Amino acid sequence: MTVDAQPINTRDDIKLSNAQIAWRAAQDIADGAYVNLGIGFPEMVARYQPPGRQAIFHTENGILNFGEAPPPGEEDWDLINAGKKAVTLKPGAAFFHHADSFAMVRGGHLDVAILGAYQVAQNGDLANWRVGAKGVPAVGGAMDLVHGAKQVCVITEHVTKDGKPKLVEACTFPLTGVGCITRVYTSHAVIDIQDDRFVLREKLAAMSLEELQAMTGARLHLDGSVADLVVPQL
Amino acid sequence: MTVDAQPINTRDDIKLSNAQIAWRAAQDIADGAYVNLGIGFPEMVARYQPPGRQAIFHTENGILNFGEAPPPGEEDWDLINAGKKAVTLKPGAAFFHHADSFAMVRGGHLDVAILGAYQVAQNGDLANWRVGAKGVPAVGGAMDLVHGAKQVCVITEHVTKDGKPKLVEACTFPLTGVGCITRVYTSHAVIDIQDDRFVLREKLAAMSLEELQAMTGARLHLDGSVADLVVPQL
Amino acid sequence: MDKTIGSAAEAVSGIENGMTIMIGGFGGSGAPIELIHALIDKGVKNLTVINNNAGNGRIGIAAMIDAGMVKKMICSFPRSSDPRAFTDRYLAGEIELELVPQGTLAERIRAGGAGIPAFYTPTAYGTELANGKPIAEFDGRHYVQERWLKADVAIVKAHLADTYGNLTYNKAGRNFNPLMCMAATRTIAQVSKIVSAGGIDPEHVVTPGIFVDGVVEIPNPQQEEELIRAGVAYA
Amino acid sequence: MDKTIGSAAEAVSGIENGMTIMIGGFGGSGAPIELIHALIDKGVKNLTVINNNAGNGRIGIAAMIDAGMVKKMICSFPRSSDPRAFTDRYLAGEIELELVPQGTLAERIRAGGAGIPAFYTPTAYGTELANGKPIAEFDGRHYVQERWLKADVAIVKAHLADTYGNLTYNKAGRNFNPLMCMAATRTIAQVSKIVSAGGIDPEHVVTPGIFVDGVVEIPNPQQEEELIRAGVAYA
Repeated sequence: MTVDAQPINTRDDIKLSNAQIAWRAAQDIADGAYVNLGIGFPEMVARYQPPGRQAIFHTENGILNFGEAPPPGEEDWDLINAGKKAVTLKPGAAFFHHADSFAMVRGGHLDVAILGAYQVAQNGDLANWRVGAKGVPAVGGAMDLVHGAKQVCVITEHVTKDGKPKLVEACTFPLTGVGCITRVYTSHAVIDIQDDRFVLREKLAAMSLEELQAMTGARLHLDGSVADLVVPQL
Repeated sequence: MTVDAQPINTRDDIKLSNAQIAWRAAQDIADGAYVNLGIGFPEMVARYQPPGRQAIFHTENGILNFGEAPPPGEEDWDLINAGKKAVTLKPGAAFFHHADSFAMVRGGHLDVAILGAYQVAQNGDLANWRVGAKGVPAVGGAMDLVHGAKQVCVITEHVTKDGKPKLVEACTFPLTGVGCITRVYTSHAVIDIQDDRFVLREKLAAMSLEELQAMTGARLHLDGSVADLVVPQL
Repeated sequence: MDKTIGSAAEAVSGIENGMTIMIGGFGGSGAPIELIHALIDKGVKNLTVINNNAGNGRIGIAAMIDAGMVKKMICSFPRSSDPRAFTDRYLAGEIELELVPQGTLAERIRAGGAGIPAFYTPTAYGTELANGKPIAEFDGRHYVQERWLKADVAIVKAHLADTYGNLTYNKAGRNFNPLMCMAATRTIAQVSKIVSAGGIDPEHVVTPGIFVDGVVEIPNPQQEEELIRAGVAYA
Repeated sequence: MDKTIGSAAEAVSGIENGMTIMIGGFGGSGAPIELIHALIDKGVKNLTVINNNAGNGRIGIAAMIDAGMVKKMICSFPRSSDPRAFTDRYLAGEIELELVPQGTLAERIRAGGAGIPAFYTPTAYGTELANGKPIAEFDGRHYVQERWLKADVAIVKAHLADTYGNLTYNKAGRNFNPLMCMAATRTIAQVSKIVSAGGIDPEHVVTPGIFVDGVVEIPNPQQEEELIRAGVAYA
């Protein structure tokens, strides 16, 4: 077991950057997959599609197959994504209204949704919309997106900024959805959620299972061998 | 009271033709009204729009503002009405799918729906889809059309071919809808349904109230004066 | 990614005995005759078929019924100018019928596609078609609870497709087709022409490609009405 | 029949104190800024406003809130790049908020337009946003019963209208606009151009005219995002 004065989650040599977490999540998206990426950090996943594969991105405000932001000054502010950022279209795009858009979500037509998280519980519960009762609550499409996609994944730091586990036995923050998450890509590991348990699939080679368990708020189960989490410099 | 050996309903001199019933119903359709006409006899209403008024006709298979049949040989069999007859388009037409079409119906967006009837009860119940338990049942859009239009009217002979009342205290045939009919145009009268009662508005001048009552299966109420039902030769 | 399929036979190759199949069209308008006939050639059995009607003449769905492929019809109007195929089997007790009001049929299919397991409608309240269904009162009016409809496969007819499966339709041939695309595990569209991605204006797409799994080009599709007038039988 | 209205002021003239108003748009995309500002000029109060958001900066819905016109917001996301108008009033207890998940909001509006008083959705099950709502189980999964949303008036932004009120939209400016057209007693659309009947291909109509009561031409509509970047305040 590696012992170090500095907690592992603060050591940049044993931690993926956000770009690297996004890269790892992108590797699991099949060619032709229909994908919704949550606002913010999850949007980075679109940059790292493997060569030869093309995912089709859905934004809940009514576009399929949108692309990068246009050059500054060339924005059409009717052509935005769910984060209200200007986007462009790829060939084969389509527009539709909000009810049709959420029919795609709720009806199980998306292959993958990738969201951020405050907490993920071992039974698949997700908390990602508010941390307490103060301030102005805002939910957007988060509670819809956690239902319907064939795979609903989270990308996240493994622990909070002050070192608290984000993968927990039970969420303490208000829930976004119950039993909805199937896979979590963190700064340190790739973990599936199966039968109300965290099942470890990949971890950084530089850390031990015990070190990872110590950073995790619920028991990590094994189901066969654990692969090394290997990500390029980005 | 006129007394005659021949029952009044079989006397063509004291009876409107189907075209005349359709004409009378057409007079109550306002300019710009959105109207659905049931298959068959009700379709005749479209021919008798008063000059200067233009109704917009809806067909439940997904067209607004369709027009007459095309000349034989010029049919496009993707351009049909609910009765599966070829139609044409008027300027300002629109196509839409079946769910949107019935959103128009069920959502109360039609101004008028005009349907045929086997029986209409004094509480507004309609029976117009089957007469018994035999044969192959077929309902189409009838049960939807009776809900949602601001006015749901019936055009019908006042009595059956064998002289039985079609306006009754309670329907004996299977219902299409409960409490849905607001006005009935018959071969002999115009009758509103209000507060679970038939209220006579117009009748043919050549017959007495008593004669009309004798042909009607429920009590006819008066609410002010009864106008003459005046219809041109057609 | 290219959703093009080379032939009608290949398009229906995944349809198996016992499946529930949505078939687009309203009468002959928007009816995927070539895909239906390819399915007859394949010869599957015990199908539950969802369509507004129940076939006409001796072609299309009527020919499927004649071929003994259909166990149950879910439809609103099993009548036509020549309804023998369904009528004879129905009166002989050889085919089941679930009769659904047309607007309820459309909404149940949309609900299946939209992940809505049940909804309330005023349609059929107080009639025999609401027998056995939950009733609820909202704002003083009674409504019938209806359940979603889904299918294993939908076969539909559209006008244009691009290689991503985005679809447009021809006139009132639209009808049930866009809804059925949403409600099936696998959706196959026959189209008059397949264009490249970008060949359909994104503003004019009626069915976004996410709802479509395969498209097959049938350049000059047959119209049921014309076949019936010509007395054609498919067997 | 011609649904053309001569000015934005005339278009909103029927909107009265205490009404429930649906306002189209997703953020600034598809937002009917000119109709909103005409409504501010008219100066009604105690409105319940249904929109995905709750205003941004000092224009549009934010300016309505600043002007004290809004009693309650029904929305999914009352945040923006500059959410002061709503945030200040909300934290001061001066404005009510009904927070609705975005897809549920869209479906409730569609249900209002389609005559569906209630439906079931998996969305929000097990969360505080389902508190007090009926829960039902279908096929082993839990769902929340949601009710329709309707409004007295909808004000929306579209691209083209014909004189019959048929509408097309500009790109993702479509969003909630077609749904709101369906769900209000009276629907007014501002459009970049009004064409004669027949000027829109029937295949390309997104909102059929039956859902629209009046159209007003605003040839070069303002975009919320550009106004905010320019620091514009409407008062």
